[in-house]
Amino acid sequence: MSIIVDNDPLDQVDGSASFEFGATKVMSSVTGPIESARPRNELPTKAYLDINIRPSSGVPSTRETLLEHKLGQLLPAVINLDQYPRQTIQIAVQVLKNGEPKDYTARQLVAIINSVFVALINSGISLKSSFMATCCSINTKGEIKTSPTSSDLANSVSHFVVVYSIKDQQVDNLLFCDGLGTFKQKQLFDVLDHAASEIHLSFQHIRQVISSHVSHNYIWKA
Amino acid sequence: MVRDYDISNNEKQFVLAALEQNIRLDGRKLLQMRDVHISVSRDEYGYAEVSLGKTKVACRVTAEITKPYEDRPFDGIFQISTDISPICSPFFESGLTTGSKQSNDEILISRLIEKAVRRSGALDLESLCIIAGSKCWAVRADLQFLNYDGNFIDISSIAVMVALLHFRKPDMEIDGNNVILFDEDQRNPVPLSILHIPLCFTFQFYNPNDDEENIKGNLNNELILLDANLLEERLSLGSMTLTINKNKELCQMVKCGGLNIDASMIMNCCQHASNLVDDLTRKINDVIKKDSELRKNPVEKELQVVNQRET
Amino acid sequence: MSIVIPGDQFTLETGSEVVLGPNLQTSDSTASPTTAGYLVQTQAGSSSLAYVEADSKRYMPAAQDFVVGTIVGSFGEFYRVSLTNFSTPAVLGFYAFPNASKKNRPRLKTGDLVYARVASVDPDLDVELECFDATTGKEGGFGHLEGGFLFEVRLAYARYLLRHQDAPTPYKTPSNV
Amino acid sequence: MSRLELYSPEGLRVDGRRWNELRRFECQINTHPNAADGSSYVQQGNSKVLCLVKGPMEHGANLAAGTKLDPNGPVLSLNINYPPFASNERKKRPKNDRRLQEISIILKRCFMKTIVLKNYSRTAIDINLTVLAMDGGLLACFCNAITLALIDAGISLYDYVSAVSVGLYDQTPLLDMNALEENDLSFVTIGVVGDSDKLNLTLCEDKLPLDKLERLISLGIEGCHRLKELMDLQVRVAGGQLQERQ
Amino acid sequence: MIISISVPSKPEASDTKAGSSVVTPGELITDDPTWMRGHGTYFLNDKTYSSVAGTVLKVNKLLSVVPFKGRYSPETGDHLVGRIIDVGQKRWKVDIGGEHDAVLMLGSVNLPGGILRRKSESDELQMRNFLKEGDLLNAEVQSLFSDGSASLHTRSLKYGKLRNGVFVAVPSKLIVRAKNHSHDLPGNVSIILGVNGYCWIYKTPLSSAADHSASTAKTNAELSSAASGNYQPGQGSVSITRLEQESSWDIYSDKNDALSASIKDTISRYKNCLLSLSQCNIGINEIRLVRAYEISLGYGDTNLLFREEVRQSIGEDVIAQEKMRGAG
Repeated sequence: MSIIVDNDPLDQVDGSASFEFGATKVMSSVTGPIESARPRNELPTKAYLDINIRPSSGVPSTRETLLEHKLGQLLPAVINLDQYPRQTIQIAVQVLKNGEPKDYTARQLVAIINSVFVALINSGISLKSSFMATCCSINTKGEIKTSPTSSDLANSVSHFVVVYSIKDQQVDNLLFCDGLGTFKQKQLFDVLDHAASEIHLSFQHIRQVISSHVSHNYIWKA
Repeated sequence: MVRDYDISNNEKQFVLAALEQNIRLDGRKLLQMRDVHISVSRDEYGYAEVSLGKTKVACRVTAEITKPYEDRPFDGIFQISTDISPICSPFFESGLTTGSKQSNDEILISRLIEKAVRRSGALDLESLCIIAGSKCWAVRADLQFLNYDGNFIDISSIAVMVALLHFRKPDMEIDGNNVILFDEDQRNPVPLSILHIPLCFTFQFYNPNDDEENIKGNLNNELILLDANLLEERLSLGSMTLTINKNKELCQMVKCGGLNIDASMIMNCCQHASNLVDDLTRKINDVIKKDSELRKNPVEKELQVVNQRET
Repeated sequence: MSIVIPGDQFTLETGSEVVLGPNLQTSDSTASPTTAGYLVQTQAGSSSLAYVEADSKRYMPAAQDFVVGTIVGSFGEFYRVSLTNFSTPAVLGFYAFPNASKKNRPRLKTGDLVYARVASVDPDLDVELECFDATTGKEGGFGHLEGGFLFEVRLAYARYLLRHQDAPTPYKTPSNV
Repeated sequence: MSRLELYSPEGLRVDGRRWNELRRFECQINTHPNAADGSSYVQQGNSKVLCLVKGPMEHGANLAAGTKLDPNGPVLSLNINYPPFASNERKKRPKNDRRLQEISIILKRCFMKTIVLKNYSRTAIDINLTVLAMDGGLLACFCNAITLALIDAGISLYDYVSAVSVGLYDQTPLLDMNALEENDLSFVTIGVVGDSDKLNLTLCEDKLPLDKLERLISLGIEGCHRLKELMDLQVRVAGGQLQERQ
Repeated sequence: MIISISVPSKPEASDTKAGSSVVTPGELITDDPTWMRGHGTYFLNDKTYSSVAGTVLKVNKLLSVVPFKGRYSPETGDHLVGRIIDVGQKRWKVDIGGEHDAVLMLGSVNLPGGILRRKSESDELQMRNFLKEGDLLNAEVQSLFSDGSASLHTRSLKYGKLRNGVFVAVPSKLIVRAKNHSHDLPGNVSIILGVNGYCWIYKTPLSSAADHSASTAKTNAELSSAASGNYQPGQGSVSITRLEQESSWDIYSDKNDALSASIKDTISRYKNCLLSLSQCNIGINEIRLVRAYEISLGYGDTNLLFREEVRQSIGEDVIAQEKMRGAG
């Protein structure tokens, strides 16, 4: 699977990244910590996450709200929110290419999470660890396929989105797992194994992208 | 609380002083546009990315078959969505309260685009009708504002028009009351019927001496510039948007308040915009032409070459 | 110098005193970065220093930094000073100017630029600025900036420029054109 | 294209006017002395608009929650009431009608440059417009009514802003269009400052040949100057009445 | 190009124009740059223009335009009636019908326990017990801020919370400035004609009835002369000893005294007289009010006075009477 990451393409926000794998492409931006626009968003002990996801076409619907909610569940586990009391961290996501059937959000969610990670790195917001997402699908024959294509998903019995944290270049904790469809417990564990090794491989690339961006920013250090 | 860019007096004075000497911070002349960069998607129809300096907008056009509005059975449906996401700048916050500065900007942008493209009849709605009163195409243009560096209006009009020109809807056949859609492989999809290409030009007005200077008298010392960037747009004391097509038809002229400008200067702006519209239209057509050439399948291309030899 | 990203672990030498700089977090004797950047570890006498040199666009105030900000308003006996667009403004007291007293107040208007120093930073409180040299109580070159033009540079570049003059971090570099 | 003859070969329009004639213009100020600080009623032909201005004051009723008063000038809020009975279609307008929202933004920006801002720091001015009947020239009527109501409220203005619509029939410009003409012809609404040739607002939403624009605008400016004269007269008359017995 | 329109024949504009020089926004007043520019004008390129519709006023070298209508703008020493709209840090916000709300500092009121008492923190905490949102009071403008908003004080016995009466608002322009704005009227009723157009009609308090009638008699004679001259704070106030006696909690009481039906009737009659004068745009002073009252007695039942035409005729009668007396 080829991954294309564009680092910091936008200049009005603090950090941004686009993440493209296969037919799916997502652009994310992170701004923060900034002053809360509304007093009710000011949390006394930690930062408020303002997440905003827009679909590639049409107006935002419950689909996007669900994605926003899932992202909102994952991010507090990786951002040191307590370092920014009363502040807001604004995360805006624009899906550019769906790359999957209408009813599915797996590929989009993976692209969203990965692009948000790179955008967070670029914004300099304090993170607990690195993390990465991938997705798998199980077809009627029980075969597990990582990073399924649009047609793979359409023919699958179940599909999963898995996020692992990465510690010292090794896959560490399971941060998030979202499975849809019918599957056996054993299949789930198999999926997690597959996802872990997939992430281990792919993360090298992301790390490479981040490193080259850092060295590009410190061009005078060369 | 309304958040805005904090622009210092020093910056303001500097920019205005420079404008007075016909210099802009990016080295342009007052009435010069930034370079327009247009790219269209290779592997799908109806997707265009346009950038004007650092301002960047994408537009995606989609179409589906629905029932037409009851009061307009012979027309198709065309919608433009112009929600501005905070992705382009934290200045545009989501879920704004009405009445704030930004939501006003947003409403104006969406109305201006709407009027420039839809009301001026750029897209032939009658051609979208399939079966009168029961089936028609609903075309939808979603604007995605990616980066804000001023002048969203002009760039949006370009992006919508390019995306509309680039879009192909599946070919179809009508069989009684059934509509048969053909796959891309079966039959070449067909372009939309675009009647003209309206383009927006937004002028900003400044008075380096004083806001009040020209309320009375005929000094007309206002500076007028085209295609403002972020800083210039935030410092502007008034703006006017003209929408013109290459037939030299004025499709829209909106000057909402701001500095009072002498009628003769407004006429000059119109003249200037009509000079620019040809170039820009040519540029758009070139992009579309190039794209459709790339798309032609190899067999056809060969045939074309043969034809050319013969003639 | 190596490039590190969050999640990378390195052990700190136990026994000796280690000063942790920006962008590092610790648990027990291991430290890991909170963002991507160059890991810098230096030895200064008995204690060692470790920090991650990372670039970003949004300025996070740190005490003793020299900054340029825009006055965005005043309340009570304080000015509100914006250091970065959309961030929570910092406060600058009327008495944080040389020779300021109840009678002799600074006269700054909204939109004016000031060159100041970050006096104190606490995530739970507003950032405080001051416009005089706290050690001497004298002017120290701070105060209202007139004329010229303001532009932003990336924070890492600002630090790079300043290091070479042996000064800490401002977020916007003043320059007179 | 139209079933009606909008402009006869003899040079008469549907309502019997010539091309350069305004409709009957009537206006009053101080129509609601107890309900508001300033009030006006404007009638252009069969279009009738009422405007009430409250303020300047420190506690605006229309102020959106969270809007702060501006130390550099007043906060204008503008509310347009367009009841279904006012127009022929008797259509109920949705609450957030984009067209009315746009018009209200345009008018707000227009008057923010007309009011002497520095006199009204940290205040709110509420403007309420009610359409009683609409027969074309919506924006123009609004603009004239607001000007009069602001003057009546004693709010400092740099000058009058008078507005009128001008349409194009084939080669002939038509001044002050009614609804029938507006439906079929392209037109432009312009707002002129005082007796000058300066435009404060222009709004054109339909296709117009560029080379005709100049004629339309110059006709519009003359129409606006005439309207300004009429409004000025009324202000003086009303002022005289107010003063008589004090 | 000729624009022909059916215009109502121009009324004799000259009589207003020539007499008191009426100007409208944007009109050139003078191109002589030596004039100082006051309210209602703006200045561009050595020319002074009017920014409101009104009459030109020239005082020495100061040129200003007095608008026909407009919100009240406070001046130091004005006697006002206002309404508390907000209780804040050591201050009340008072609606006085002006462009800005006025402030009444805790330090500018008399508190129970005498004038020399220090204000303590407990006073700050119980500010609502003295004056709360919605309360009406009369006060004097102590000073003005740079933006034109006023600071009030009630440090005199004649100022303070209002009770036993009814509130009437008329355009502030109609109140004729005088030395005294509180009057005792025939029928055992008193009125405060706030300079800001807010008025308070109430039952004449028993204790002060004697004092006031003496003072009003004196000022009646001076009514015609304009209220300019020197201003002294607390002018015409009562001696300190009396003040101390009366500075009890009573002055902040919310309870109305029992009012007899006849008093209530008289109060509402005065209210309608006041509104009649306002409807007819007649400048309001004590004499005219009393005259209107006398005329209104001829109409019998108070309920009739709600009718617009009755009010109109009362107003016209007042003017007619005035002319007669003036002539005679």
